Amino acid sequence: MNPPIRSLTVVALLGLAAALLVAVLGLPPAPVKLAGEVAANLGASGVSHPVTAVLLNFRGYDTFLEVAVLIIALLGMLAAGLPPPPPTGSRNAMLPTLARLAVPLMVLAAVYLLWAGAFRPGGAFQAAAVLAAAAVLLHLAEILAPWPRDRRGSRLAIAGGFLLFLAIAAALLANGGLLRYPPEHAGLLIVLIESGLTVSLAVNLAAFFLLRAPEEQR
Amino acid sequence: MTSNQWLPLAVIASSLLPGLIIFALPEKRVALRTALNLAGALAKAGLVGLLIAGVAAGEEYGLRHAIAPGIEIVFKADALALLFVTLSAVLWLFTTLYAIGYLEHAPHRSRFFGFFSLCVTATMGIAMAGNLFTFFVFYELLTLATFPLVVHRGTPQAMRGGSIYLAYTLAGGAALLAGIVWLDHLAGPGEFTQGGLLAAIPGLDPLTLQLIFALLIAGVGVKAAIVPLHGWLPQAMVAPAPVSALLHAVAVVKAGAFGIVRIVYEIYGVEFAQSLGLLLPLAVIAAVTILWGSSRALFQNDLKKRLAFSTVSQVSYIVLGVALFGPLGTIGGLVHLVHQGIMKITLFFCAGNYAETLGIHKVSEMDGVGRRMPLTTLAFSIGALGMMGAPLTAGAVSKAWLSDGASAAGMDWAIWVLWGSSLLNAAYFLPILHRAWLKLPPPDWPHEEIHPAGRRETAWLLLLPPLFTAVLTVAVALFADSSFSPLAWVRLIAEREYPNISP
Amino acid sequence: MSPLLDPLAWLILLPLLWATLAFVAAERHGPALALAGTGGQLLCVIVLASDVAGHGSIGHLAGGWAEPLGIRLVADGLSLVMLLLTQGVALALALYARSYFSRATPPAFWPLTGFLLAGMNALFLSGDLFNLYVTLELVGLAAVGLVAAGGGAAQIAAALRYLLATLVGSGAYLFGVALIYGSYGTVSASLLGTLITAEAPLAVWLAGGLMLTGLLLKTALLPFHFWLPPAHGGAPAPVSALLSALVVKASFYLFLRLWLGPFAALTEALPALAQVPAALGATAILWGSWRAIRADRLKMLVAYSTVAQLGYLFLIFPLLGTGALALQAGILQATAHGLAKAAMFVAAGTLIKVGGSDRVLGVAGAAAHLPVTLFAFALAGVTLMGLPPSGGFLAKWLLIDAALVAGQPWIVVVALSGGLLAGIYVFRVLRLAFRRPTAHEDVPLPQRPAALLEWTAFALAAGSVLIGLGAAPLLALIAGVQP
Amino acid sequence: MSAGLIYAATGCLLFVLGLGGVLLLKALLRRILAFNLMGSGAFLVLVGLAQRDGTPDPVPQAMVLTGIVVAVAATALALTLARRWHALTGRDDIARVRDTGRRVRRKANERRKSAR
Repeated sequence: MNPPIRSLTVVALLGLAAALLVAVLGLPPAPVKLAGEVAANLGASGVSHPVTAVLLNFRGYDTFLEVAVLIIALLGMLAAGLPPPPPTGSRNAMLPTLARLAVPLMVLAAVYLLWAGAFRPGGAFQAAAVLAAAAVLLHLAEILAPWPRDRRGSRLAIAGGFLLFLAIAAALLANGGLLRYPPEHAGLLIVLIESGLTVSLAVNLAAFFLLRAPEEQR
Repeated sequence: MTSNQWLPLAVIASSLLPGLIIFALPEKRVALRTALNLAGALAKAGLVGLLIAGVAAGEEYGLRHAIAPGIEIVFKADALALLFVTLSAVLWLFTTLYAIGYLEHAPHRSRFFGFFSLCVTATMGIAMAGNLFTFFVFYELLTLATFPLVVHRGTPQAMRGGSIYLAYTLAGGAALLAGIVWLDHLAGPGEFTQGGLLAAIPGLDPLTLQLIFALLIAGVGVKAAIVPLHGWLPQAMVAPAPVSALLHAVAVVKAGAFGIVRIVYEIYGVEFAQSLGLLLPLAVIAAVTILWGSSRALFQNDLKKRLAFSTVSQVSYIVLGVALFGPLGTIGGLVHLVHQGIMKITLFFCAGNYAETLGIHKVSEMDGVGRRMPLTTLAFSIGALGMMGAPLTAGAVSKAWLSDGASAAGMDWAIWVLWGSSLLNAAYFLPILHRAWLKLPPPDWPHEEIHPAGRRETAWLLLLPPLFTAVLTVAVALFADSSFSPLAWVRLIAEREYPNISP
Repeated sequence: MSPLLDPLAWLILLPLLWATLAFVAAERHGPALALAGTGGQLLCVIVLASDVAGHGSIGHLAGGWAEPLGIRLVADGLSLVMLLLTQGVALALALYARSYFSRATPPAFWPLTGFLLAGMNALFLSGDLFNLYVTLELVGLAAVGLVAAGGGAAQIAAALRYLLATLVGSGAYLFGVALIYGSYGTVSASLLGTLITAEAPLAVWLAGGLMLTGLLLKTALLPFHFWLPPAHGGAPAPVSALLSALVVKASFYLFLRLWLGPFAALTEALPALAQVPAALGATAILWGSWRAIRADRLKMLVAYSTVAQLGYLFLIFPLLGTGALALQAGILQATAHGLAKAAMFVAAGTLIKVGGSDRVLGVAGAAAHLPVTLFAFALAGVTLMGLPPSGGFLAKWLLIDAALVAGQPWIVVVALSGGLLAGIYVFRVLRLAFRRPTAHEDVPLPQRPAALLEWTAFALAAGSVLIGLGAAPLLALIAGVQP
Repeated sequence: MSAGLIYAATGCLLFVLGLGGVLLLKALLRRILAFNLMGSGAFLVLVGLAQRDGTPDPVPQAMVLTGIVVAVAATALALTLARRWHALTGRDDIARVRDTGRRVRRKANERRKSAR
């Protein structure tokens, strides 16, 4: 970008910032208040934590699509071509020890996060993130080898959670709508989905790091 | 669907379907392709015969199909439409025969005949269009379908000719579209109606109507090759002879002239157009074109180019006739639509024969060709004399009515234009005849491809069509007063156009 | 009909399902899954269309929760036309891609295509501004993945450029959604339509500006077009077709929806605003056509023609006052261009695959050995030039009519001259195709491609022309839309 | 001025900062980070504005969680592409890919030169 356009852009951005500040600070109160509606319908949602209720019930459809977004990102990596495996033997001697100590605790933490999601901050994504981190740690410690792309198992693990979610969404059409949980079974179904997602998302996230091109491409 | 509805469709289908099948045919299926072509041409001639009988008996043929609210495809086969339909159908039959002979052993014949049939289909659609929208649809289809024929040979000149052709016709199409939609916006769908659509609608702003008229005429004027929109026609002569003969002497230029007729008579209405002061400028443009075309033809050594400029001049006889207010001019113009077609196609057939048989492309190479190819040259001579308006030829009939029309309309200057043009015609045709008949042939021809065998100076399929059309040229004049002549039919149209004034 | 077979829901679930299966299953099952899936989707959309034609508009409460707490999916005439276009083109392209990639399919091509279609269908059906953000990302990321397919440096560069553009676009959109939620406490499009008035606070105006600008960036309207030609021109032919024919239309559709729906009060309060997209559109027509005329590579020519043709879609905004007319013109143009551009890209793909050169000059003499493909290219060109009886012609006719009704003659001029410019770049290819190969470039006559490659292109092109003659039901669907 | 409003105002600034970064910076990694800044700005505004009256609202919080995952996915894709780009070309910024006759003609000229 040549200098005049650059400086013009900067000026425009400053103007935008100023306008946004003025607008935000002078904003009148909102006419609609959803917090009340959420509280009112929490009982029928199958979980006791409002955020989880919104995430997996009231706006579960968003979450459903967002899982697909994560898979797409991984597919994008496959399409662009995988990097070769990292050179082995260059690891830090401390890492394996650390990994052996930390990973069990991380798994424990993940399970807690998943379980806590139903009634306080937490849930599948947080749990999955911790599990993925554990996998990455094991990989760095060279305890966990990189995955070749053409392994059915890992693909199934990545897609499984979403397929489960999809199956439930489709089955619930019989109840009159996409992901329309019957209140009496909502809790169970949500836990089912969350557990499935935890595993799949963990593998999905870890795959960004562990999926490597087969050896011969090096 | 009654027969009055499907008959116009059948006329269109009789060239469309063969065309589509021919596209799919492999190159070597010569016999089947020829059969399809002839079957289509004959079927069309027969169907047109049915239409003529019906219309003469006062039947109404038509069909509408709505494609969007307020937008309809409308076909109507009225007397005026049939004039053009018949001309194209008959000449298509001859040209098909001619083309089969002409293109023997040439490459890409499936493509050629496919697009050739599409062109005729488009011409039929133009002739039978019942409103401006339909007219435009087929008018543009004609542009698209002719392009592959112009560039058929794939030579650099062909490429150049094709580009120029497109530049003119596409731009013209845009102007036409603008005018049509504008009109549609002011006066609703541009239905072609006896006595004029706009004449019946009160309270329209004259200036707007004049502007729209200018747009419409500019649009159709490109194909009618009126000066200064004629530049593409001489360039398009790079196409194979049958294309020049049928399309650039008949179908395409006539489509333009026919469009002018429809616009003046059935959109504006001739009286209304007169009251808007649109006819005089049109007449002037026509006159200029007539003289300009003739005088340019004088200086062309390339035979087809000379004929092309002659076409530029002759087509504007039709426009002039339309612009001359009054039934006599109308009759003269419309009858020339037919007569000029017959005469000019004869000339192009002959030019093609000279090129194919002896490799003659230039006037300067034609010395003594009359001795080598007497029949072809005879046909050529008849066509040329007709163009000059010599007695006992179709040309004489047209010119007689046109000059009567001019004096009736009080535009005596137009008569002088006609005479001047006749002199110019003589000036560029007589030298050719003189060379052909009286000069001695050269020891050998530029590129003799077909050698004579007994009475056969060239391939029969090349020889017969020009002879037929030459005979027609004389016949339509001799039997002008019989009830089957083009003239009789045109008088029928004129009576319907001017119910209050009888010619 | 049993709720379990609700076509609206399956339009979203089905592509997600076959995409995921295509990811899990071995690569060779991809085509079968894709064909079965897109076929099913076409069935769904046809059923849905018949329902909507009957009832006007059909809603579906995701999760069974009413707005504003839940998300409402809604199908009306506008979304249906886009859905029909998407499924129709997708099926044809699946057939084409199946034989185009007969030797080696780029990794993840089939699953990415499926997710892309799912995202588009979800976008066309969503009535919730935040959910629309998720669908935007679904479409955007899948499209970027497809552009990267093949993994050459050019593809990666194009993909990165495209990714950054689309991320900035959706980022601006998301920020706008945040401001909207802060101002009204809901993101339901239908509710906002009633809540937003001409007296809306500054934050809402800014939100509207950010969201609409973000969408312009995703639609590649000039001056935001820089990312489109390398992305569309560099990808494999089926991908280019998918992106040029459908993906850019999705963000245009959303732009139009916001303009007519939630932000209607704002755009009506300041009519001059409508001239902005129109002016940009007009410039895009001229500039895009010019670049197409000068393009050196065939697919770049087609890609720049997309830049130009997208311009037409934005000419309608000053004319929306004319009732259904302008809307019909815009949507018909989007549909006709979708079909024609898909046809043109796949035809170009075949020409390049067979001719072996990606230069425009490479098509010289193609009329002789690829007649069907060339005929398809020509028919698609007829639509782009707006010549009768194509859909592009009808769209242009309606547009000019609307412009005259609204008293905006300059739009007439732009529309007509745009057609002529299109004529130049289309016939630039066609006349070359008729050229007889001269002596010094004696090319060995290439082998004929699979019939499927030629005829899918032809079918798409023929569709783009025939839609001009059978547009009545389509236009009726659009006329039934009340924003 | 409530805590929510402060968050929102900060969000506005972060968004503009990020936008500027994506537009003005060269290095891919920085532009990707800048995009994340834009996202975080939007999230802050979403949550902050909604609770500017002091009462927390779970809906925007859930939206932010969704948004974060989407942002993570987008960032992951961007990073993998950037990694690939770097592996292929060794560059950390993207060159402009143009199609004008010039480039090709230049190549052709070079070929002719080398032929001599």
